[in-house]
Amino acid sequence: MLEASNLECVRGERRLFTDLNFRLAGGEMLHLQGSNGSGKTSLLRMLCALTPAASGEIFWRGRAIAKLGEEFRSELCYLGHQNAIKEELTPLENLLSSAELAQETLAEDAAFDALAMVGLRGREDLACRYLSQGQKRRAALARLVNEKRALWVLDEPYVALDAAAVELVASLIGAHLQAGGLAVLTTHQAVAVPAGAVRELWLGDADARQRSQ
Amino acid sequence: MHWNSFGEFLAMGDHGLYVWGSLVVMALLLVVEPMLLLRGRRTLVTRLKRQFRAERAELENRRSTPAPQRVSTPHRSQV
Amino acid sequence: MTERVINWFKYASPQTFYPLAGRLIPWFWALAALFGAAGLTIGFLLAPTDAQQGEGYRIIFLHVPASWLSMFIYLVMAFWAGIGLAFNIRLSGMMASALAPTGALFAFLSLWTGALWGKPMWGTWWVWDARLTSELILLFLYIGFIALQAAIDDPRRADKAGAILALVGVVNIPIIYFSVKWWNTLHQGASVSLTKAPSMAAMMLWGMLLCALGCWMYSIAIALMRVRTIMLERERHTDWVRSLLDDKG
Amino acid sequence: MLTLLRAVIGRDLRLAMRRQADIVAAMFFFIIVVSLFPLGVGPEPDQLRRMAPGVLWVAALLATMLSLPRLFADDHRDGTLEQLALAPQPLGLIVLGKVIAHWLVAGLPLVVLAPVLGVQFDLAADALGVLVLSLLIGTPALSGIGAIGAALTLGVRGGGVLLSLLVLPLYIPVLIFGAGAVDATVSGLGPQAHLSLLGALALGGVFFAPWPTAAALRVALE
Repeated sequence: MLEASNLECVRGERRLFTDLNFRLAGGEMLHLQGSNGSGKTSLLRMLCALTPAASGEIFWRGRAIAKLGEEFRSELCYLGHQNAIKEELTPLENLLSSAELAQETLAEDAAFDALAMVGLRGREDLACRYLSQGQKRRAALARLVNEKRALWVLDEPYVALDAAAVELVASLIGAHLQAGGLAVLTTHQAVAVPAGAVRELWLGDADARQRSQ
Repeated sequence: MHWNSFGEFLAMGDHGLYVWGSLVVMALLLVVEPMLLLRGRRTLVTRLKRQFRAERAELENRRSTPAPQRVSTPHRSQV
Repeated sequence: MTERVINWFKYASPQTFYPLAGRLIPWFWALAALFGAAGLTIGFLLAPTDAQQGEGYRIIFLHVPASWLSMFIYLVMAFWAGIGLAFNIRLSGMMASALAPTGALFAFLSLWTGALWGKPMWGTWWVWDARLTSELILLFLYIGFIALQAAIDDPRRADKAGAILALVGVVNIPIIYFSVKWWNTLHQGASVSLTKAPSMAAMMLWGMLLCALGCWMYSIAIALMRVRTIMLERERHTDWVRSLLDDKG
Repeated sequence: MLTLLRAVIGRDLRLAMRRQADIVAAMFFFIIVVSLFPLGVGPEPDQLRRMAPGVLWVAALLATMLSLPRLFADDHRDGTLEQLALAPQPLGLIVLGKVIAHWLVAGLPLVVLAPVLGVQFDLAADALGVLVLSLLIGTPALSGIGAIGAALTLGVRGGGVLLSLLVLPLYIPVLIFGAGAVDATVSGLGPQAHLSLLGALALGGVFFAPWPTAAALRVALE
């Protein structure tokens, strides 16, 4: 369903990668790995059509995402490096408004349950300013609980989370894959996803791969 | 020729200051702009040449002494 | 037909455009000098005195071309910017950046010569005349464009942001000009207009046209020179720049 | 479409309400700038009356400029802007919502304050009415045009100063017609022509400006 052909990434004066190809079907996850600055985040942003590739193309359901536009975006859930959490709003408001902006219907009860699931019970009505780094990340990840869109693009989803939360997120991804969804994610942590097939893709020089294996 | 004498030409019927003020400033700026450009270009070219020379020297140096190479070339990734 | 398209894209690549521009520049300089000399000869040596404005009117041989060019260059800049944005051609973004400083220079010269013309004619250096005011705003727009591009480090992003600004500016220029003119007629009526010299003789018109042509050729020559420098700077990591500069020395 | 617009406006208004200090600061800036002029040029009522439209309008431009840099900067910093850009709706529509919210928060208070400040300048009742009307029609254009500048200078060094450099020249027509409407009333001519031109500018500013703004935001996110 998701296919990249001959992608090239140039950042400033450096060519981060060229001739990058992969193909991802429903129920599969792509685990991007590589050292810092190897272009992982850049690749994720290309997959979201935020950054244009220097050359090469990305296809979704056989059509180029650059031309699909909104049709593609309605099937895409992106969780970036930043949490997209408003400090002034409560976790509940954040969750509801992000669903609203994505044109999804999310009942308040479902939102409460989602927040409880990521361990924010009792903090639903506290401004996010007062939450810890990990709690903010949880508030952001609560979006995934009711997320039905087919393609998840997650940038370091496990960062700043404790072991229990990491397991929870992994299980969410697993359920998503089991339902036939796709996921592309970057992480430095070795986390097993309970279901679905995992493909790995290394970015950067080959030495780094050997060294870290 | 419209003018009878050079002095008359310079005076411009009492408006000499304004007319020549316009012409001189315009001519000056139109000459200064390409000169600045040429200078900027020269500094850029010498800088780039120096850089290329240094890089080539480094490359040859590395070839003559087989040290542990770490040339980070873009890697072909395939899944 | 296809051949012609390919040809065009060939010249749109910096690698082929660079030497081409280098060959063209001397010709444009020669034309600029020729037209400029002819225009100035007519304007300053041959043209008769203006009955109403005296000899001071000769400033319009400088002022009008500068004003024309400042507006024309903005249009050309916006044109290149739009092309660059629509077709993602590197060269057009570079052309837009190469034109901006020259456009700003002409806008400044237009203001300068306008002020020097205004002193003997109107008795003051500056009059809030519709044309002068619009010219001042045009200078602001140029400065905004240059400042925006200078503030963005990534040249590709600078090109795109500048292109959007130039297009917004080009839509706004007529609105600004119209509003300033409207404002001007409400507040005062300028007695002598800067461009409508009464009973413009054919010779004056020729002088002005030749001067404008000279300025035009000058702008092309300068823009080509500047775009070559921009190309070297931006493409310094490519092989063609490397071989170009490495071979020579 | 309307639900999305409402969602964006609602969210931005709620955020603004949680941060009222910013709104109040911009309003006080407007009041102080306007109040400084009589101290600078002297208290003669005739002169003040003549100056009032221009002073109030220039102060309104400056007060709007004050709140513009944050229009997208906060969303950019915390990653919300990426989410907005990835929403399954045209980004221009979302920008339109944000522009409307910005006007409600930054433009409308100026309209409300204007009559009080106009009284300081000894404006007659009809002139006060036209002043309020001209600000009501004109300030949306300020928010719309300003959004372009805010998007272009997003994440750029020295963004705030650059923003004024880009946006203030584009504000000139709004200033001319806005202040001109009040001037025309004071001098006995009708303000209709000015106001309808101002209305055209506002429509253009609010409905066309979001599209270049959206393009500029996409460039900033690359």
